[in-house]
Amino acid sequence: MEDTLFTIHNLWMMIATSMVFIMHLGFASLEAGLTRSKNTVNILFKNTMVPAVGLLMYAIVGFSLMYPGKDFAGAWFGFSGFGVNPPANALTPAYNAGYTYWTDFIFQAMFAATAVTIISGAVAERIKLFTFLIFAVFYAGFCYPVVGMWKWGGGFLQALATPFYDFAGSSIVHSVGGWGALAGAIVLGPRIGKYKKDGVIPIPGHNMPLATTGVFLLWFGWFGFNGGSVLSANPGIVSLVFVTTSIAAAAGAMGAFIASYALFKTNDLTMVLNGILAGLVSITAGADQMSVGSSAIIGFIGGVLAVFAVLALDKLKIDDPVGAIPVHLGCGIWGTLAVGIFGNLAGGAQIMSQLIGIGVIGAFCFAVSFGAFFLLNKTMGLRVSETEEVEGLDINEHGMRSYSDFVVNED
Amino acid sequence: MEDTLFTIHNLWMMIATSMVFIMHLGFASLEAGLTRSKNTVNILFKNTMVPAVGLLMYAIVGFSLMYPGKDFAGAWFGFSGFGVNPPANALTPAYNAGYTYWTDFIFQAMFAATAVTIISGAVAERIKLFTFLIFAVFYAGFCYPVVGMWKWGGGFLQALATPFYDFAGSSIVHSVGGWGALAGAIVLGPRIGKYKKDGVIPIPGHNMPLATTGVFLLWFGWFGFNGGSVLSANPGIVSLVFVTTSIAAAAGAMGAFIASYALFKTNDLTMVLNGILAGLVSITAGADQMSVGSSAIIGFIGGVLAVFAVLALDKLKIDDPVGAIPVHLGCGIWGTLAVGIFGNLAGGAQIMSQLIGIGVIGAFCFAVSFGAFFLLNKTMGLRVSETEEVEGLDINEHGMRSYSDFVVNED
Amino acid sequence: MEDTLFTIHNLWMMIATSMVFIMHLGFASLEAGLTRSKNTVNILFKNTMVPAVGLLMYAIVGFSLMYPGKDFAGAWFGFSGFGVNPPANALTPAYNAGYTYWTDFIFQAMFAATAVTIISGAVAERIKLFTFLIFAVFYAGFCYPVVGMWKWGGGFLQALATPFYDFAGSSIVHSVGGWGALAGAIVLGPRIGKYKKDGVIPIPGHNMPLATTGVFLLWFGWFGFNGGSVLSANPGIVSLVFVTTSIAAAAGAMGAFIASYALFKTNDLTMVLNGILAGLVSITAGADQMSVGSSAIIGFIGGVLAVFAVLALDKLKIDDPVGAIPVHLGCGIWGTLAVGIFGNLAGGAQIMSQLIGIGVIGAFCFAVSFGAFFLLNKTMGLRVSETEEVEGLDINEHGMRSYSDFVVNED
Amino acid sequence: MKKLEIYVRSSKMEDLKKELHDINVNFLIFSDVKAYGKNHDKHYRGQAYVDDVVKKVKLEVVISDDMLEKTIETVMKVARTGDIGDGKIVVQSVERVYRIRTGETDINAL
Amino acid sequence: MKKLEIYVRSSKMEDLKKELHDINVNFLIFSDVKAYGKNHDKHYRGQAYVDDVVKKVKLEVVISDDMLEKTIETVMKVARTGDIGDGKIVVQSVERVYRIRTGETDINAL
Amino acid sequence: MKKLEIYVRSSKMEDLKKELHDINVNFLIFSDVKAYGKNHDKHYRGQAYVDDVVKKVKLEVVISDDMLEKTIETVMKVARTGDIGDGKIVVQSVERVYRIRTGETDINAL
Ligand SMILES: Nc1ncnc2c1ncn2[C@@H]1O[C@H](COP(=O)(O)OP(=O)(O)O)[C@@H](O)[C@H]1O
Ligand SMILES: Nc1ncnc2c1ncn2[C@@H]1O[C@H](COP(=O)(O)OP(=O)(O)O)[C@@H](O)[C@H]1O
Ligand SMILES: Nc1ncnc2c1ncn2[C@@H]1O[C@H](COP(=O)(O)OP(=O)(O)O)[C@@H](O)[C@H]1O
Repeated sequence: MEDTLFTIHNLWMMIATSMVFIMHLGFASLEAGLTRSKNTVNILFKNTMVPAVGLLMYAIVGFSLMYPGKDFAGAWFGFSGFGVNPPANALTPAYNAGYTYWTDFIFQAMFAATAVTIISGAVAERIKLFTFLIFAVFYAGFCYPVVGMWKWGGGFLQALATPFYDFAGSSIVHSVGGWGALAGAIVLGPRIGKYKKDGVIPIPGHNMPLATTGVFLLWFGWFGFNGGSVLSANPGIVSLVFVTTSIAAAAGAMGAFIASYALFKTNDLTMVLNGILAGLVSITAGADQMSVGSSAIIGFIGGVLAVFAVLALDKLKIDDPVGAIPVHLGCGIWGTLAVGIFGNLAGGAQIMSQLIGIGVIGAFCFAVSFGAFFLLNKTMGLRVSETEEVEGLDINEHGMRSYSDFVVNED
Repeated sequence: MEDTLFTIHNLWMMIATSMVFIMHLGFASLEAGLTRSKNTVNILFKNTMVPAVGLLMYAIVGFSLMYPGKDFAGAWFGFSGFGVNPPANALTPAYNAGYTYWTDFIFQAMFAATAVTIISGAVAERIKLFTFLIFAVFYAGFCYPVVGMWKWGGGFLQALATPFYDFAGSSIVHSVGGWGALAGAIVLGPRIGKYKKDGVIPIPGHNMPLATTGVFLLWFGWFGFNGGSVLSANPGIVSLVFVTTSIAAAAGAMGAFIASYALFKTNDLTMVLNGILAGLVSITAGADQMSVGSSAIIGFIGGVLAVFAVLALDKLKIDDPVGAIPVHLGCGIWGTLAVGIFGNLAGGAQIMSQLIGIGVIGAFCFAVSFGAFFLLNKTMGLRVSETEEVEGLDINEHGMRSYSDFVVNED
Repeated sequence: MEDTLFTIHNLWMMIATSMVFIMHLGFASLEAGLTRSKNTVNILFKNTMVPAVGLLMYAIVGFSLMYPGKDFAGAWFGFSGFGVNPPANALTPAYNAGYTYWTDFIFQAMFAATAVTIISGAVAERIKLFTFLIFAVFYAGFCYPVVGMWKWGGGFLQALATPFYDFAGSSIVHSVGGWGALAGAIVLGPRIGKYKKDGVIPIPGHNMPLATTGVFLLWFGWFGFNGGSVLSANPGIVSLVFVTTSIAAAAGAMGAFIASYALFKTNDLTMVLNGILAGLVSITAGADQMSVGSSAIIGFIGGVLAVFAVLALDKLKIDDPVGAIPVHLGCGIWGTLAVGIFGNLAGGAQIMSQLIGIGVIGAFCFAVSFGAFFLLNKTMGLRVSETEEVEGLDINEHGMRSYSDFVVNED
Repeated sequence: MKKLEIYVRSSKMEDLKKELHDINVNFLIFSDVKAYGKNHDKHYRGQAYVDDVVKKVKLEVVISDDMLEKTIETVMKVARTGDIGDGKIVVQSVERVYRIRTGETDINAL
Repeated sequence: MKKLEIYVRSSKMEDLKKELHDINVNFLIFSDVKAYGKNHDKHYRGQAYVDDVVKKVKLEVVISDDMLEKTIETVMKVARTGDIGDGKIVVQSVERVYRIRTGETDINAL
Repeated sequence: MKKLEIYVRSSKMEDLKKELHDINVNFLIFSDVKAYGKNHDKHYRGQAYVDDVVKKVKLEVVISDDMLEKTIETVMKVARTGDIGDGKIVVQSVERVYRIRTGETDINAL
């Protein structure tokens, strides 16, 4: 009986792992679609290497940093040794009622790479390839697992009187990525030509079907991301999570649609796409705690927020080609906060804990990634030369074109 | 024991839900690929908003209209109140042996949006965005659930002496969409330049890899669409459904391949793609009732039928850019009828019931959607201006281009 | 109890089937992306027809050839009759503890088409459509199932004192496809313009996002391909397989990245993409027998090997547009051999058995496919005319263009 | 002989081609060019911007001197809408024309 | 009247357009053309190859005779970088120009 | 000086470029243009239609007067197949050529 349920739960966790994996294709498609064709090979290269690097780093140090074991309960940092070392009970319900040690590792490893991929979009079209890859090694192998340990690994955020709550990672995944994205975009500066004296010059993405494909794949993957975060196939909770996740995504689309039509009198596809992701990120922290109505409100506000955040970044001349910061940082914070406002956990103490979590995670991630980008800038150099940027990274860093048969417009 | 099976069944239903979800990406890709690049943003925008609108409408009224409960058994219409209201037993096998209330809702909600997306393809490249979205609200929120109630909600088609049979929706989903598509295409009229004095001027789709991707994703999703319609993970039935579904799809491809080669002496990829969908739609009504051989025959005939239906529509000067009417209406009817001809249920009484179902559903959907399109045409206007159509909807309704870096041919 | 586990196992096998199915889209995308836009419709057409033809042929003869039953234990050849004929116990654990007869059939059928699709890439841009389709009928219906029978059907490779081991098909699927690809590429000769007096003239693929999408989908599908080859949802083994598969893929990417940077001082996306597939193919034979460390080594070597194999083929003037031979043949052999070198089965006797398997399968497949291509060449003709090749197969064999709105470069 | 470079709206191409063919202008090459001019407003992620490029088609025609007037008339008739952007015709003299296939020259080459 | 065909780096287009507009050159058509020249090395699947095509922009301008010198000067000033590849100007005489919309000719048509 | 506009099959481009370079024709610009002519039948969803556009390459070459004959000969030799569609050469006189980089004019600018 126990074994049978174990088999089911573990099966769901493995399938959820596959679904989270495909989110990497979602990110690659979205980011490639929302940037220019002269940098497409570069973005695809980064987003292909990131899961590879992320998986390997997570195997070498990440998993041990994030889940160092009971000895580090309530701590800020822990480490249980290099490599993956299955305990004796690794494949039995004694390890965990919901999954084997291997499932645990691979499900978690798929998350690690996500945070780095989020950054990839914000620094696109101007960052040096090797510098970025080194940053990816560092962020996936160190920064993400350390933050993850604070809550999911039993660290100090979990040990608060009213524990910080982040169901599937509005903060622990998305805003960890979002803060890195913000730091990267600031250190790098905007793409050439984006901000001129007479205002913002939009740099349109080159492939809308690709961007749309990316968002649908991300929504699909989110069923595994949020649904898998139940850590079992519990029928009631997982199915509720499917509903709240979908409703928030749909409401996010509506929010962005209405906000961008109201503001700009136009139907901007990229805003609606961002709105869906905004809804998804917003619900992620509390997907198992919300009613359908609350999910709709949280998603809708997320969608509206993303639109305003896009405008605000442009005001600040922070250039984020794909909207990673509005979606993952802005809505990551909003979603984390929403756990204290809506749903089963709502209340003052929870809001307090959520604010602590948001603050500590933000301070740590921004400081660490800003520092890392700053150092890399001083040593290896962070940004490609002006000529390379104008001609495109594809031909300069890769010697290839993404669409060699097609006639493309100059610059 | 009961709980364990419940967990498995529910798990399958949730995974099937994810697979049906990805069909929306399939439709978006197919429809964008088979139309011109000047309207691509518009199609992607519609097909992104449709699942969002569909999910929200289904939550607000659709689910209650389609499954109003036992009080409305045998009826033509029922409604159990606004919103989603989980009963006390919502998360237990007492609600249903195969799924929780939440799973039930989200699985059904994913279907609702499908019917509308089908229409989107047939009216592409000339319909006004807002008018279409209002139609989508109406069709997903009212027309589809009312028809669904007749059979799946326990209404009058279920109450026939020999109940009308439609396993996964050849009629209830596909021809509901198909009738709306036909009505829309008629009210709108053909795209400028399609039918000239001297014959039909084909308007080739702009992206064949995109169209092909769409069809593969639809086939993939159909495993969830048909397999999930078993409403449990019953090993025998679900696995049979996987086989009949795949064999019909393969035979549909062969049918369209042979028919189009015989007729035109050319290997038309778009016909083979439509042939796969034709096979899939054709088997959907009886996927759990057919042998492998019957599935092959049903699918093959579906594929041939789709080719002839494409020609017939062009003869009638009904312009359906993506072949939605041949595939979803033509094969939807054929598949529904085939349940009376092949398989376990074959027989005169069943044929009679199938014809009743086909007739009533057709009359209702065509009348209602024709009326709606007619009204919208008189009030908001249905069709964009000639200039907008020639220049493309993307630049006029969205102020964007789908492929801004590429040089595209004039017109 | 038994029924419950049966339902779970069968559920996983069906989901794995869907995931293997989507690999066909992966192959279609990869092969289309790595070739020129003037042949895109042709490649999509082939890769759409191949699963259709493969499924039908497997239903008619393949399944009976590959799994002829106990009467043919240890044999070289067996056949249990035309068509699919479910036994009395087809839907119960008595048939198999892990799946129903239908699941068995459809899971295996999805594999069959894979071998043919591999060949499609190597012969792309110059093979006649009908000739290829006839070869596909033959290879999916005869060659693949005969080889499969030797091991998985209980044939002589299974009956060796130390049985030949090939967990999920490094040899039985991938190198079967790879040998056919090699034979085809040799008989056809290189594409016009590829090898000139003064060296190799690269012919760049036309769509890098499409190629990248293909590889991610293949990786995703591989969870089903390898994970499903456990033939049950056994938590420990399936989750281990997920880990070894992913780690090998990641290490393959690293291997190809490092090797191609070391050799060419450039970051070639297509090499990294091939590297991921190389890692996946390499681990496939022993995915359930390896530690994480061994998986990383096997995958890494696979990635490096693929890069060198690409160079070697160009030296030999064997033109393989998509790298099918390096990845599927080269790494298929390497992965099969690796089972004797690493992991639980490592040892001299195993190496011997692996070499026997590799040798016999290679000799048979190469001979049979070379013969078939040779015969087809003499009778129907294998290669399109020079004019057709220069102008593109799309316009000549299909009368269509893949991207009709875009301006494409000459030649 | 004269060479005419005719810049017109792309929507007029089909008609122009037919009518020129009818008056026996057979050497007729066309290509896509751009001119500056006010075009649609575009929007992207909350920012509006003006697209100041308009597409035109450039036709290149070589004719004998006596065809000049008729050709000009035909273009004027077919390509005119009366709105800004109807385009221009530029006439230049040509010294020689060769037909590569046969080596014929001048009027015989057209 | 003169017709100028000006072949320049694409990066100079925007400036050139503005400056020419400032000196009242209004008939201004441009298109993408290619020239041979050494470009980036490219790599694909282990093989390096040279791309010997460089992109240029071709500007076509028709002006009155008295504008010639000023126009040449402007182009020289704006388009020059001093590195190989700055491009060329080709001056030809024009017999006649028509404005299709109004039928105006020659200087009035510009 | 002369300006030659040479319209040829795209398949002849590579050869033409090399041979012209060999006889020292260095100012060589090319672009894709279209001509009307019968092309492949196309099919789409059961409807056949004729594609009446053929692609050509347009070469623009400026040479000194004394190079004219040799250049014409070379083009004739290289671009001729004898089948319909070999293309045309149009010769016009040029008043002046400038090299933007140096300000050199005429023959020195080529
Ligand atoms: N200096 C210029 N600035 C902006 N647009 C120009 C300029 N010169 C030409 N054009 C463009 O080229 C096109 C050709 O202009 P034309 O057809 O002569 O206009 P008109 O109708 O006044 O004759 C116009 O559509 C215009 O957009
Ligand atoms: N014969 C040729 N071989 C290679 N490139 C040429 C040739 N003729 C012209 N070009 C190309 O055309 C462009 C125009 O050359 P140009 O700008 O005149 O160079 P320069 O700076 O010497 O004047 C150059 O960038 C060059 O690439
Ligand atoms: N009036 C026309 N109708 C159709 N095609 C034309 C016309 N004028 C030129 N062409 C096209 O332009 C090309 C140039 O023709 P050309 O090479 O001169 O043919 P030829 O071999 O007779 O000299 C031809 O391929 C033809 O397709």
